[in-house]
Amino acid sequence: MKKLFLTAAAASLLAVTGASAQTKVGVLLPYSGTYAALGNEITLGFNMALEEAGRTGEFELVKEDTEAKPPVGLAKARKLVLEDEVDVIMGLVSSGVLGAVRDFVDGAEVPLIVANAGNDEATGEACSPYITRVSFSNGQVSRPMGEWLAEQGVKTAYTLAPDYAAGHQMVDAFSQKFTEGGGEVVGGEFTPFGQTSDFGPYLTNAKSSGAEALFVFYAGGEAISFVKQYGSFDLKEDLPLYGSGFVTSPLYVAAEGDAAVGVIASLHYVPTVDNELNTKFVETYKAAQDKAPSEFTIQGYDAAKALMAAIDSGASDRASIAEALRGLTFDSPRGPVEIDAATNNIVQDVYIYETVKEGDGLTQKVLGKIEAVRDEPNGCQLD
Amino acid sequence: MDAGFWVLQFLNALQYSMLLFLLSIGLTVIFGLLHFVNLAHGALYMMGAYLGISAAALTGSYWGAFILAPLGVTAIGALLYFTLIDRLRGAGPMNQVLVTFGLIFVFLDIARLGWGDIALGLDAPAGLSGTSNLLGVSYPTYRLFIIGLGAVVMAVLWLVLARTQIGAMIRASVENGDMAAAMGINVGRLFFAVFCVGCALAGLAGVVAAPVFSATTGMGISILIPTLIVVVIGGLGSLQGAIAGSLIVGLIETVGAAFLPSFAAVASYLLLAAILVLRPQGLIPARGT
Amino acid sequence: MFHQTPTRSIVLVFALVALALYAIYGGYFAREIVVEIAILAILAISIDVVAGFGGMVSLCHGAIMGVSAYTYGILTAKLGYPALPSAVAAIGAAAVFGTVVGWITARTTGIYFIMATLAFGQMAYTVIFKSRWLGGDDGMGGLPRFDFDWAGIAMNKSLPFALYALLLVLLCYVAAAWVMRSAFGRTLCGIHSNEPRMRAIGVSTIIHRARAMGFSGLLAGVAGIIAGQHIQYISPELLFWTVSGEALIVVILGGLGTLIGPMIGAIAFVLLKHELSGYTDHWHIVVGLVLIATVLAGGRGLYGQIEHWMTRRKARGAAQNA
Amino acid sequence: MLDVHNLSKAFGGLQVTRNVSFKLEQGERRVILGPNGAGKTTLFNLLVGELKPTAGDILVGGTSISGMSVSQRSRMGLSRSYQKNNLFEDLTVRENLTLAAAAAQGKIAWLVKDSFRDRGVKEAVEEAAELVSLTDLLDTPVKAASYGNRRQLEVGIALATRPKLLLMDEPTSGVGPSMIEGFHRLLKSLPEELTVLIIEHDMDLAFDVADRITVLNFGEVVFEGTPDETRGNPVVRDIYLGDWQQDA
Repeated sequence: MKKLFLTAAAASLLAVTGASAQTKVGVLLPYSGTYAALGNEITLGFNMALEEAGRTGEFELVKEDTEAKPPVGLAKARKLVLEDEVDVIMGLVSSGVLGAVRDFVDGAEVPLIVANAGNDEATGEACSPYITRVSFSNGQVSRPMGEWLAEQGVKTAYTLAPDYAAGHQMVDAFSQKFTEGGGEVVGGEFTPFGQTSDFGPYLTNAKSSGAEALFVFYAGGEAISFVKQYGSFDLKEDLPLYGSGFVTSPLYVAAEGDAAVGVIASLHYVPTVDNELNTKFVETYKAAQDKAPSEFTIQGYDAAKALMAAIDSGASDRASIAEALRGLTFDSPRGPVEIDAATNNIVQDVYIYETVKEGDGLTQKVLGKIEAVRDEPNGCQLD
Repeated sequence: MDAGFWVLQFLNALQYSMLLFLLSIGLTVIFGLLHFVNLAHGALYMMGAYLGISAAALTGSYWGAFILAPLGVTAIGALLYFTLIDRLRGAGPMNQVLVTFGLIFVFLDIARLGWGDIALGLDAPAGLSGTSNLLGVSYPTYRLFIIGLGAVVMAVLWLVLARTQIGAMIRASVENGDMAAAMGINVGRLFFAVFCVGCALAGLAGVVAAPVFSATTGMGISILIPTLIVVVIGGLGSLQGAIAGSLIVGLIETVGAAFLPSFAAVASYLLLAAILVLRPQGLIPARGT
Repeated sequence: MFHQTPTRSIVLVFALVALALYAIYGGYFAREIVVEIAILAILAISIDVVAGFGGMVSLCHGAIMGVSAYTYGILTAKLGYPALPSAVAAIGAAAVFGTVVGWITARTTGIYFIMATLAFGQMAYTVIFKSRWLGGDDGMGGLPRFDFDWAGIAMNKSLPFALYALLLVLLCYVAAAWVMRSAFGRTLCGIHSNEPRMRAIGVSTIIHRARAMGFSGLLAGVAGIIAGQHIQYISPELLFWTVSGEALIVVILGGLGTLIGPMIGAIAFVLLKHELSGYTDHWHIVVGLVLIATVLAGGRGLYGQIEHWMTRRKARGAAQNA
Repeated sequence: MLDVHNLSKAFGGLQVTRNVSFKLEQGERRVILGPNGAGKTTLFNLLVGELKPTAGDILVGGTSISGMSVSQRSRMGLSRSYQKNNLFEDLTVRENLTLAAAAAQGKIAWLVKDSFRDRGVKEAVEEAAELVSLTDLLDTPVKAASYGNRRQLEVGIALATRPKLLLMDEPTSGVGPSMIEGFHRLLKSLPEELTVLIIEHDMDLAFDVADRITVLNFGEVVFEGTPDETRGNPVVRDIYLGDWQQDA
């Protein structure tokens, strides 16, 4: 009896100290609208990492829905900081929302762990000691594709992407490296973002351009529509499709079906990356979700990894968490990663992969790996 | 740019026009007869796509979806007719607009709850999945199927309206509802039948569009505006108007997208505004003036 | 015909005081809600002016509000002009935009007017959506709030800003009420009631309706300024036709043609939305059902229904006394 | 005062007004007679601008008003009442009259001042209400008013604008004998300088108030003259007065 009592007391004592050390995390993601699925996937990955480490009790999560709309995202960011007084914010799917909250989190000195949004300037000219990105930058993902494609001896390419910040950055980065490698971008178009359902006219333009390859960036529902329509036009022979890897993301490649087969794209993570950590990660995920994880899962997962690492290094408040994240290195299922001390952007391997058939489903065959891709500071001065 | 390019872009425009036609014909005839503006028509199109995806999964065939989805949407339409539409016929345009605007919200969340947030694809049937050669270009067979289907529906509706007794009744009722009732036409039953056909066509458009555009929760709202533009440009209540309007809007949006993307988006609104101001009855009005 | 009845005055004061108290004692989140209510209330009042009194159901008021917000954003964030004159210019731009759209669309009525306003609103939306200079779909940030530091008021704090928004609601209500019971408002009601006869007694109804859209645009412009200053970030979303649709819902929910109804509607709508979104991401379905129920229940709305009961009771009382 | 010059109107191939010409002096009371379908109401619609003529001209006080809109003509002093009540149905009698009085006095666009409290407007309203015997019913909602009262209000709205030229389209249509009597008195009590053009079917009333009478048939003026001349004219008798004699 006495012993039991003591144990209970110890447990409650533990709980108390646990509570006092609890880190309050604002989770700022789209849970409705175009990118709701991405928000859910990132949340899943984040929780998975906490559970794996058995540290769910250390973190209190406050979830807010950005609806993938910049003004809503900024309003919710303010709410998290001013009302909930979170220690750190994790999330952000769309570049637009990141652009909107950037000045606020920088001014309020709240660390923000970006788990998707890839706009280059957030870790470039508009970088902040409080903004750390564990996902990717648009340029980081697309440059390797330009390089790789030029190396394959492809001379001309046509580009298509949605007409918003990320679309432009993806295409610009690709074009720059492709041109440097000796290729030529013979034409391209930016389609109205979120309002284009019929890509037929654009595909027809691309075909008539006579280019050898088609490079595109699309995400979410647009990616599905685009790839399926590309498939229906039977262009695989004349105009093979290359992309920034989101276009055939494992998250929705099933909906794209056979049309996605043979598409080659570059991405910072695919479930078939061959390393021990990833094998375990994929197994755990598949056991729970009955499907393969995606780059979004890993981004959420690594956001939690990075946060835990920062706390383990002794960080406890906003300033120290931000400071501890900088320069952090750890092993992720996607390979070794590092938070670049110069920009706070992640440094990681980028994979060139092809979507191939495997049994009834589709899988990703890794064709090449560009190691430790690091963004130039691009005007970023953290100190 | 060679001739093949133009043929392709023309086919692209035609394919989009036919989808717009399937949607606008229901909307316009319902307006012509019932004087009812159904903003939820786009939502029915979305339901057609989602029901089609489920029906295809259930029956294992696209053709199962092709039959079942329009029927399912018709059932939804019938339910709406008895619960809301019939009651609101005399309630004025504002109340109609508001209630059907509310329905958009309801259907949006029903789709999210039922099918989730990720866009869903539907595979074209095996026989229609490749490309075909036509006029010297190779074009997706499925898109040709859409064009053909639109043409068939157009022809059937034309025949029904021009040659059959039901058609004559519909035309008489659009022309003058009171007189039609006085002539002994069972207006209530006629309205219901026409409303159901309109819903079925919206559902058909949805299931037919799914293999091309995939099904998303936003598809209903984004198709609604072009459809309304078609209906108003053509003339509310007019079959010929819906045909003309679909072709015009389809051409403007497709050819515009290919050449002047920034202008194309505004072009159809400009056209709509010009029509409303200069010729509010539409290009081919249902009633003689 | 509009009458500022004692009931309306009492409800107005009560609602504003309640919102102010909520803002003062409710903390940050409450203040955010109060500002959101204020923006929606002003937009709804501005729609009530044209829809409730002029019979012009507009689906371009979101766009008018957006024109104001974007003009303010361009003048301040892009061109660096001071906030106060920029706000005045932005509200002016909204009024001009409203007048022009009104003048073109006033030739149409009923469903055609709804469609015509939809077309012009969407045109404005598309132009801004397409403009890279204005940030396109991503929107633009850096919109300043007014600087009242000289008066010891820190507008960057949430409480002063919430109270400022409430003050603007009061001003807009008073302006709308005043204009609706002026000769201008009386004439507008006459046009709503019987436009051909108004022409026959000498009123240029198209010009009058265009002016009504202009005045309504001015109020919507004020809503746009608060919207821009509140989050200090704007996106084309603001101009999309469904924003007008939602504001119209608010008008109907509260009571069309009462001016105070839209305010009650805005309070009910925003609170409902926030309560529901706490439980589910699918709050739209409830909003849709509530809207349908409101219209089916006779379309008088929350406040309109209360007023209806009151007049009925009064009438019954009078009949008994007689 | 009013000079109608070769006015014609055709709907498609159907000629409803043919070369109508007549002149009204200031203060004149003119009655227009003619069988149903003679084009009387069409003539009114042409005069106030609700229809555009195919040919011809209308002059008021020497200036052509053909190019003017309905509202411009009203502001020139033309005012009409309708054969079918054309009222502000959801308002009260007073509100109906006030809208008309305020519009005529140009008090429509004040943003602050209430036209309903304007003295000039109130006077015009009371005056018009007095003329059409609605003083006691000013605060009655139109919906609750009797048909006869609504006919009175129809004329009252036209009068509240204090017109120079008043066009009345069958003010007594559908009302009982006692009310016809009332209109009779009303016509007699109108200010002398007011020019009045009336379409009227009640012959006693017409012959009593008219200075001159114009008879229309198939859109054409077939006769114009004093009441006495009209009674004696065989053409008029043929096409129209047969009915009257039977009635009498």
